[in-house]
Amino acid sequence: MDEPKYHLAGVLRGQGDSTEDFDGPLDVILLLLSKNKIEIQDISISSITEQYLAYLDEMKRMDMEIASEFIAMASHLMLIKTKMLLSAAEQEEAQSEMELLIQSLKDRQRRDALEKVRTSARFLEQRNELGLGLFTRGQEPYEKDRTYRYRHEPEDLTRALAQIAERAQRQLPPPASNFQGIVGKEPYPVTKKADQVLRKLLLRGWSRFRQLFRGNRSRSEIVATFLAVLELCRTRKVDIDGQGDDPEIKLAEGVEVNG
Amino acid sequence: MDNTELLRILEAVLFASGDPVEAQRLSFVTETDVDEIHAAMKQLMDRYAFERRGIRIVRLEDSYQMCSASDLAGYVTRALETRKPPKLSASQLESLTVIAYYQPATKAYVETIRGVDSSYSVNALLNKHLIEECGRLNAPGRPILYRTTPDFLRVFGLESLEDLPPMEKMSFSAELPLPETPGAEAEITAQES
Amino acid sequence: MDNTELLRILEAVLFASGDPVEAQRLSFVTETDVDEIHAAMKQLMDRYAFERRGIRIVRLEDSYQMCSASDLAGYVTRALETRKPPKLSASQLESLTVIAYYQPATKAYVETIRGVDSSYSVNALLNKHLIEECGRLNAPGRPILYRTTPDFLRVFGLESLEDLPPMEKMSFSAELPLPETPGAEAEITAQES
Repeated sequence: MDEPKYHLAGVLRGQGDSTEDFDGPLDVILLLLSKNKIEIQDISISSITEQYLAYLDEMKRMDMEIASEFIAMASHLMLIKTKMLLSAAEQEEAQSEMELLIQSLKDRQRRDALEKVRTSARFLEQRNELGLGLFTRGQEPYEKDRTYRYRHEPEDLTRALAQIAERAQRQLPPPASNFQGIVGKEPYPVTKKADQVLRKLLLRGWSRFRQLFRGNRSRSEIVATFLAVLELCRTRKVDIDGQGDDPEIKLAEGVEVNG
Repeated sequence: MDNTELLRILEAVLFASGDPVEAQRLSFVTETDVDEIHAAMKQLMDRYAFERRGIRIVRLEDSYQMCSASDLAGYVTRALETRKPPKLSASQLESLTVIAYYQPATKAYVETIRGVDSSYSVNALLNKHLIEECGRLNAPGRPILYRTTPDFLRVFGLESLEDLPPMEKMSFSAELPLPETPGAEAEITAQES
Repeated sequence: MDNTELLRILEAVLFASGDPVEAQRLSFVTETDVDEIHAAMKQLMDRYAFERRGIRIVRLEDSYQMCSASDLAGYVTRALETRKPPKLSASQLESLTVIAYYQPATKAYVETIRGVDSSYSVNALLNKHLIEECGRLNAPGRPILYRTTPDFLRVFGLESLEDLPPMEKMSFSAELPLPETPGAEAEITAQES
């Protein structure tokens, strides 16, 4: 005769389409876990089976009536434990039943927490009746106290004087060497740059504004590119579409690049 | 500073502030020990209650706030042409309860316990200043953590989060005494100290 | 309605309102004659005054308003001011220094010495009560003259302006064209005060 196959999920649902009937046994397992400070996730089948059976023994010893679902749960725990020791296929089955058990425990725990929350919510609702009648008021305008309360050293004054003197020294006109590289021969003629920009646009028909500056190696080249875009706008060779600092630059209709 | 003067100052400051004022701040302003501030505030609250004044003072954790007596709410709303704030919906109340008990808590946590999407109710609670952000959880996505505000305590007639009945032992036969009567207040304070 | 209850209601309504409330409105809300309202308010105001409360009630025409006692304004301000006032910035310190050494001095003079616009810093110093106006210079536009205040001495721990550290070796003092000689300025102030 084939060994009877119990699937936990099947049994849980077998009892009148509801897992409620198993609340008792699940509560016992949760209790045992919390006693040993074990997370549901870390549950070990052999130790929980052992503890569960011990718990049932204790109930028996105290002559308490044990409901059938407690017995059913015991046999399931033992079954899972047994399967864990058998072939790979059986182990896999046991594993998935284990996961179902864990899921049931979690659901049970969540339901339990929600129930408690709802009870507490009813308590708060009652208190709310009282609290809602307490009216508060806004802040009364008050005169600002502008007394300066920090302390300074007299030396702060001499330091400030030194600062002023130093700045006065620096007021001389800067030497011409400072301007080298800023004012000089323009290495990037705007017309040439405009041509390059148009060629870039011709490839795809449009470009992001910032993309046009990609590869620019110096400040003066960036300036030239910018001037080129302005010039192309003025002569209606390109259109600007969009706002912000990175609009789309589009080739105006009918524009062709020479050469 | 003599006691009468201290009580006057506390009264003036609480009145002018409108919002809850921390005992620490009252202590700084009056240059008085924090313990003495709490004692003086207790005295003031008792006096208000004993004289059945139209104003009362509530304690919210370590802060104090002045408000109108709740039994006069009807007159106040009529005079100011306002309404009592509406009661919370069942789902807002549920989300608020989860956050109150498990704080700091994420929205995901609220949803785990409630089993339903809670974005709407969490936002509503934020808008009503019953909860506030308090940092982020050190977990993937760094979700926002929420906690209850002093307004929450006031609106639910609680002096402190410790006044929330313990969850497991919750039973409605043993209700918290409402801090409306002076006797009851004394009892609560006695338990706390 | 009995008198005690009426007083409670008036107290609650005035408290919650913040703004002045017309006697007419109080009468409507409490369904009490306006004359009785005025009588009750008088009673409440007297009680507040007699008990030297931190809150007082003022009558404005036919309205009543609750406010904090004016003699406690200092405490209230300290309690409500949450932001730390800013310290002197470098440019404020510079302008203050110029005024301290060359007082009485105009804003234009400060700007000549510092070489930068100083309107903002001079205003900030006025707001902080570290400088004050002291007449006008007898020159086109009659610009305002400024001098340091006793607060300035206190902040820098000086007993008098003679305790200012000497400013010898300041190279710019000789170079800069001074718009007026200090002697002339002093003369003008003396004439005006």
